[in-house]
Amino acid sequence: MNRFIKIPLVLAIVTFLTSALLMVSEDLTHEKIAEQKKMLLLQSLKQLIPAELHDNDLIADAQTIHHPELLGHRKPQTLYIGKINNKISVLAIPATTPKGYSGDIDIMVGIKTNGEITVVKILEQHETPGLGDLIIANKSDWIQQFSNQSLHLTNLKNWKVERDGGVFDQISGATISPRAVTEAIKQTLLYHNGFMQNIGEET
Amino acid sequence: MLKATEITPAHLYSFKGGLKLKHHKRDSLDNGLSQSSIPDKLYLSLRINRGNIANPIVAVGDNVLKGQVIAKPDTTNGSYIHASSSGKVTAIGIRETASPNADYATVIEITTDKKDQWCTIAKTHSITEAIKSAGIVGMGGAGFPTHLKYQGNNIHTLIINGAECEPYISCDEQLMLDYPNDLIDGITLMMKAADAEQAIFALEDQVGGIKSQIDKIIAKRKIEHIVVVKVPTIYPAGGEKQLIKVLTGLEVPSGGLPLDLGIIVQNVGTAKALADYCKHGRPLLERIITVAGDAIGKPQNFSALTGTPISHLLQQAEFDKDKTERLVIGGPMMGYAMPNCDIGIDKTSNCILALSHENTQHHGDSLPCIRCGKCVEVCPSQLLPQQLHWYIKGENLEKAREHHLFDCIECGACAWVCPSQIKLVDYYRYAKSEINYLDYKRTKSDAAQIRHEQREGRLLKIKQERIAKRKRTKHRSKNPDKMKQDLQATLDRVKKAKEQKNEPK
Amino acid sequence: MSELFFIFISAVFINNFVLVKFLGLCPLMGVSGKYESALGMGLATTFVLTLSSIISYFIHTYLLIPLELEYLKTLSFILVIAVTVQVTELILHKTSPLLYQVLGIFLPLITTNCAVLGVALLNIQQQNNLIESAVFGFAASVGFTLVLVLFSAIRERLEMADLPQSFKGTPIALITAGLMSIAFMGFGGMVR
Amino acid sequence: MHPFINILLFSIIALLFGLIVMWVSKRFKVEGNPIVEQINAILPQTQCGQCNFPGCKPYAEAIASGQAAINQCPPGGEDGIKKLATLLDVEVLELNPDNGDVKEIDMVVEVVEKDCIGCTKCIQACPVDAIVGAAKQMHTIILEACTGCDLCIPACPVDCIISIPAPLPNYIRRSEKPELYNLISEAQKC
Amino acid sequence: MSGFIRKRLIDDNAALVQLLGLCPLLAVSNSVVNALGLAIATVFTLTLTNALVALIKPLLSKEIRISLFVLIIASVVTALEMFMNAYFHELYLVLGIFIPLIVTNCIIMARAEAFASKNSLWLSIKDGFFTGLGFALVLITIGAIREILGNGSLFNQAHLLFGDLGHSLHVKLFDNYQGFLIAILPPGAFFVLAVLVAIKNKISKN
Amino acid sequence: MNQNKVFNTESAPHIPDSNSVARVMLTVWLALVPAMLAHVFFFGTGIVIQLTLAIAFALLFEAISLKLLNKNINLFLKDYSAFVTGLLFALCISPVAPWWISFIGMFFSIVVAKHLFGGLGQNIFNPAMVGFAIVLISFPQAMSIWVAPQAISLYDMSFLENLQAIFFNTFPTEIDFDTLTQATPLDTIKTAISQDYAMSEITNVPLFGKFGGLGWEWIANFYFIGGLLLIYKKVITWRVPTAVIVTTIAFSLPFNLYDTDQFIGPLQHVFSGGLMLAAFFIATDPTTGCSSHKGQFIFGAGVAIMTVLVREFGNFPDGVAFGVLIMNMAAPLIDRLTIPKAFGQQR
Ligand SMILES: Cc1cc2nc3c(=O)[nH]c(=O)nc-3n(C[C@H](O)[C@H](O)[C@H](O)COP(=O)(O)O)c2cc1C
Ligand SMILES: Cc1cc2nc3c(=O)[nH]c(=O)nc-3n(C[C@H](O)[C@H](O)[C@H](O)COP(=O)(O)O)c2cc1C
Ligand SMILES: Cc1cc2nc3c(=O)[nH]c(=O)nc-3n(C[C@H](O)[C@H](O)[C@H](O)COP(=O)(O)O)c2cc1C
Ligand SMILES: Cc1cc2nc3c(=O)[nH]c(=O)nc-3n(C[C@H](O)[C@H](O)[C@H](O)CO)c2cc1C
Ligand code: SF4
Ligand code: SF4
Ligand code: SF4
Ligand code: SF4
Ligand code: FES
Repeated sequence: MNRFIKIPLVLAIVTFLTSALLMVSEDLTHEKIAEQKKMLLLQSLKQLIPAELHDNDLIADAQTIHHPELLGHRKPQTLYIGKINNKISVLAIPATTPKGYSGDIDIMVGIKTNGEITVVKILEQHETPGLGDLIIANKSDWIQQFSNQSLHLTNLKNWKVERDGGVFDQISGATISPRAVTEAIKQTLLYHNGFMQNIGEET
Repeated sequence: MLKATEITPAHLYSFKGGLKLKHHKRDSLDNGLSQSSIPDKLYLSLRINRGNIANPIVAVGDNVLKGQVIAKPDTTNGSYIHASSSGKVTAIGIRETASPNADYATVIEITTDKKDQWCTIAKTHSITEAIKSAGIVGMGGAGFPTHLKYQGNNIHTLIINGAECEPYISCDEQLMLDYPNDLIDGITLMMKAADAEQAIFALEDQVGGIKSQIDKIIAKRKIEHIVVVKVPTIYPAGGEKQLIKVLTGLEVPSGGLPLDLGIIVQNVGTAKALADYCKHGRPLLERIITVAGDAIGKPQNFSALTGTPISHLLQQAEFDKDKTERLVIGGPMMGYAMPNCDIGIDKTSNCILALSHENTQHHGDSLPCIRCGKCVEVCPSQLLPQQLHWYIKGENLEKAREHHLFDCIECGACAWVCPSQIKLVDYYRYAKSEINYLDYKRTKSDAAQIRHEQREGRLLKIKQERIAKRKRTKHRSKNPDKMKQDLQATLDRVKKAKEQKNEPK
Repeated sequence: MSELFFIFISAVFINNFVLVKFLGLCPLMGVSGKYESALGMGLATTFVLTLSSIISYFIHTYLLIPLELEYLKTLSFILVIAVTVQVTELILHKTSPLLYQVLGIFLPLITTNCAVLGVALLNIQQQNNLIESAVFGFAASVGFTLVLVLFSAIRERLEMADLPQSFKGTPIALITAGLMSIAFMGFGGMVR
Repeated sequence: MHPFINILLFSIIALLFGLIVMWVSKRFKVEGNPIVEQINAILPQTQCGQCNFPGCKPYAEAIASGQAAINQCPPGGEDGIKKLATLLDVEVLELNPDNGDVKEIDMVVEVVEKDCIGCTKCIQACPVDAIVGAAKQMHTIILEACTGCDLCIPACPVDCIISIPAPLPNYIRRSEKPELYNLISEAQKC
Repeated sequence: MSGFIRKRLIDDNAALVQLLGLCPLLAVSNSVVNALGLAIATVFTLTLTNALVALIKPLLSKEIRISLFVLIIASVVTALEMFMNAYFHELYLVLGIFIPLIVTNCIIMARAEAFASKNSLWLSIKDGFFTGLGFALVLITIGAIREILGNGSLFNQAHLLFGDLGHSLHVKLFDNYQGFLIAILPPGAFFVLAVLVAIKNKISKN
Repeated sequence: MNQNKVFNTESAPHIPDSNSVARVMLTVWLALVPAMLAHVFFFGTGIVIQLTLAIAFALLFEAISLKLLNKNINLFLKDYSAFVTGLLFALCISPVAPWWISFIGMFFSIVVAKHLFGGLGQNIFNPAMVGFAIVLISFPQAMSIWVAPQAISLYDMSFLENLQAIFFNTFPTEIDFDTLTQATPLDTIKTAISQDYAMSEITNVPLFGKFGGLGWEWIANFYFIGGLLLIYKKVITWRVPTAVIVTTIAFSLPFNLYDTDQFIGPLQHVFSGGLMLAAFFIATDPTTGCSSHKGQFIFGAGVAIMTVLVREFGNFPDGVAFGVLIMNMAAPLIDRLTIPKAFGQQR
């Protein structure tokens, strides 16, 4: 056969074989991958919406929200809803604050119907390593102080870091990041209150 | 090109860089000019700068008279060397000379008879020829054969360099003080030789009454087109490129010559040497040389024969040998340290400096360059001395060339200010010589390549012919007639070749 | 427009491919001995990278997505790159021997430069459109070239320094790269 | 549509790529390699064959095609290797001792005239035609053209060719490199 | 150790001597676990691609040899990527873009070109494995050094690789360690590699 | 060769200038004395301890490196360049920074940035700035704690208390840590702007003086005076400092005009942080700068632009160190591209 035809043909055949190989692997793995992704998501939601507080399929019941004013969203985000007997028990609300030391900090706050926080998670941040990033759970236990806290008309003033006259610890030498996170949590709680009221009105 | 009329000598320009140095000239000037006695032996070096070696035309044992030519140049770039006093040639051999690194060169040793007997000097017809037969070379330090400068045309300006800028050296000033008339004669002769329209006579502004003295002579003799100008005392204002810049505002093109601007620069000593020959029939046998330094008891200027050993002059100036750390031919900035004092001075030696330990000692040791940039500030050639040093240190000579190494005039200003006390000029000298050498090798190898390729081509052709022939033979073998014919042809050719060979060439 | 400008600035300085994202380090270490080679490598990479990010964009949007073959993206992109490099090399060799002389030896090395594939993949990840892809590709390679050229000038100077024996060559180059990446950290946070 | 069809379609693209490459490689075919000339320009053109190639050009070709290392030319010395390394952007190597040593100074050869029998053997050996002379006559070497490759020495049946230091033109005066500050002691090579 | 192996592990080590595969080497070495993950993936890929390239030797021709190498490498890597995504999902997320970029890991191409395309199947497999191992050793060493200096710990997050067993592997070397951040930031990677290469240079000189 | 050599045959110049590296370096020190005194006046005696520590570590590492590299310790220690490095480093860090900050900083300065690159005069990156940048990045917390200027502080730390703070990290207990310490003015600005305060509100507090920070502006003035001394003594030329200051003003002015509340004013830029120090003492480091005149202008301008960019948009409160490092990195290339015309080259 002519070299001119033969060589491209070799290329094509090898391409075909290799892509076939990939097709097979894709076939073998894609379910598992999807499953893994879901598992990871659930894993991370586990603390926000503890298993004992819901019995629904969290992913199926998720909603898309977009609330730039209160939650600082820049894009539509996913809100996860935990339900017991079809009644809302916990919300996992995503929020963004632009006031971090180095840009946006994305958090997710789990809030029970009674307004009590389950857990706050830092989803994404770019704070200075070793300083601002102490807000992350596995770097320090700063973030844990918010668990079981809630916001009422009476303690509105307290939702600040100590430096600003509130009750929450700051991180020494890095007040900005904690201040930003604390504020974002407060906003999220405010949003939650509104959200619950709306639902209350609806039902 | 600028015309002579566009140069207004009254208006001075400045060059970048340069140094203000203490000039230390008064000591030697105060003691005036003395005539040195005739030494027992004269050592005449046959190598005058740029490697132009003259060939001796006398032999050991010959008697020579003062002014007799004893060596002739083998190229047009060389100059004649005359016996500077009468006596007997007692040796011709390799010795240290008063040149960079006290290089070894062929030296003719004359044992003088102290009679100082002149030979007869033949008359010459043109001034250029006179310069050549007088053996005149530039006396400003470079020793460039002066007659070569007058081969160009289009010269409009002659600059007479009396701006003796190095510290301690005062021989030119002494000359201007003592021989103003000869000097003016020399200048007029030079102007004639070069067909120049004007001459600018440059002096440093620290000299005393010389300007008025010369102005007076010019006025008295009604000579036109010679202007005397004082230039600021900044080292190295005496460098020709800097002087031209100061006087005219023009820059000699990088890699070019003053000639490119229509200018000739000539030292005052050179001018006087010409006058000496044309007026008095004396070739260049004698020059004024300063003997100074803090190890000299009585610093002064001597009028000394070329070839006079340094020791002979030192003796006459109350030299303190024990105090001396360094003995320098030339000035403190550009001079060369001599290993001993049995070396004969030559036509370009303008100063002997004997310096004590305290005066030569560095205040710190030599350290790596810290790139402080002081050298850049003072470099009159506007180079980056520290970069040059860096490249040369790293053997990156091509880079040094790109950074205009060859525009360095080796003035030593950079080395003088360097806080790291690096011998910068040594690096440049090394690099220049090495690049010249490598360039030479390159041209040689290029030539070799061409020769090789030609040879290969020739061999290839022969081989092809042989193959072609073999083919033809094969072909022919089928044709006996043709074969015979060819055989005959070959035999004929061989015969013819033999005949040719027997013919005398 | 300003969006594109930020993409450009970000890819050149703030998220410099070489010093911040660690892509294309092998050529950085390998082809930075002298300024001319570095510039040559940079130019060649710029050309191939810009071209291949455009082609990759087309392949991805008009072939892989419609055919539901997205898992073949690495495969197809690298094929595109290899072919682009090869074709560029061949054409250059013939049409501009002078340019080939300058770039020639560097071209084959581009295929294995992580930055090239990296750009194609990041373009997909960041869902850039055609123009953005092209600008991103171009900017990434400008950043690459910039670092390469700066680095080569530094190395030329280091060549002549009295380095400790065991740090001559690669180790000091790596240290230099490390210090350069510290300097680049100064750009951090400038475009959010 | 069966996924296999998709893959087939994809492979057709590959086929197309292949065709493009083939077409381009045919259309833009070139001979020769410009690098060879550049390498050859660096080699000293001594043509001595110490590199194990019949001359500088063949060695240049071998380097360009990657068949020879850059450290095989003793006349080029360290300097030549450095230049080659820079040109090709490869690491500097030490001169391969198998190829010979660098000579301290440049040498050329001279014919001891009284011994020469005029056999022309040396003329045939000289790669740069630096020897003149005819059969049965005394031969001389054009010193300017001689590269000091020494190829003629073994060729001479009566051993009348001797090596002498190469004469340098007057204007070249080699001076020594100044000492580095005397600080970095020898022991630095750790 | 036979010369063949020694050469690949030490004397001609792909990372320390040939300076190939630097991108993953520096980018994914901020902890032992990341390093280990990528190391395993690289050894595996290198062995497999070398084998495949050795198999298709007869098909190679001047015009498309690079393309063929690239195809093979890319498909192996993509397959690997899929399996990692499926079975080590979190690690996969951590290693990020560097998994697909194994494709352009210069070592793989270099071995395909310089060795596998010229040698027998068995030799190529051996070559791939040991070259990869040499690379892996360096990768893991750097990972360990950086993690110790930067975090004061070892095998942090080992569960990504070893499942629950991993949690027990995690050791905190110093209590109350401030953390020398530069070590886990990009510059640290360069410094650590530089020191390793310098040490290697020094050892091989003696 | 010379059997009859009697005299020393070293080459010209035969009467050297009295300049030396040590003298140059000591002039730098001398020029810094006024600013150091001002520093003590405004921020207490902490700086004295830091200076002692940094210089001691610098000389220690210098000696060790020289020893390991078999260089002449005597000769090189006396060049005082490590001394200057330590000096400048200490002036950049907080007066109460823990002692190991100097230790680590000086290790990277002297060993990594200087001696690995060949030692005196051969380093590419400014040693002091390398050390500073590395500790800044590695230990942001320790680096961002400054004491308040004594003029507005409620408490002046004594020498002993400073020692305790530096060596044992213990601060006086009778006073609240947060009152004792205070972020630097630039840090405060960065923080406040991110909290949506306007510049006019921010600079209204006593921490800010007339144009820079309180105390800071005075120290800057003394750096300026010291710099003039250096220019007068011809240790540096006017080019780099002028380029830095002029470019800082020119480059920050448009931002400031565009939005006075969002962007720092030009004078504020010049008189706060390390700008003045950098302009005269750091960007002028001869070794790591550019050698051609044009290059020096570019170098200075680059430092200024980078500084303004980092201060306005970057992650760090002050960008001088990064500006210097970035330009160090570019210096060889700039030098390559700006070879000046030699005398007599057509222009
Ligand atoms: C290089 C550097 C990085 C910093 N990074 C952060 C950070 O990520 N988060 C933060 O809150 N503060 C950070 N800071 C500190 C702030 O600038 C500011 O000093 C601090 O937030 C004020 O808090 P304090 O009142 O507790 O001292 C950083 C400081 C410096 C010098
Ligand atoms: C740095 C330097 C300084 C010089 N100083 C003088 C000087 O002071 N007087 C002088 O006549 N020539 C001096 N020259 C030599 C001049 O450049 C020039 O060669 C000379 O004036 C030409 O005249 P000549 O050929 O008659 O010697 C100096 C050269 C250099 C490079
Ligand atoms: C190769 C060569 C050729 C020269 N030709 C001329 C010339 O034709 N005309 C001229 O005026 N000077 C000529 N010069 C002399 C120079 O201009 C200069 O005077 C001489 O080199 C000494 O200068 P210096 O003392 O400044 O070093 C030539 C010099 C050299 C090296
Ligand atoms: C004007 C001047 C400024 C200097 N600035 C610095 C500096 O910013 N950082 C430093 O480490 N050394 C500095 N030095 C000291 C010395 O030049 C420097 O350490 C060299 O980089 C050492 O090779 C300076 C020296 C002078 C004369
Ligand atoms: S004066 Fe000396 S130390 Fe300063 S830059 Fe020039 S050569 Fe270097
Ligand atoms: S010796 Fe050369 S480099 Fe030095 S100042 Fe003079 S001209 Fe410039
Ligand atoms: S060894 Fe060098 S000089 Fe001799 S033939 Fe080979 S390349 Fe030419
Ligand atoms: S004469 Fe002899 S040594 Fe000289 S080039 Fe010819 S063969 Fe070589
Ligand atoms: S691994 Fe070689 S360029 Fe990235």
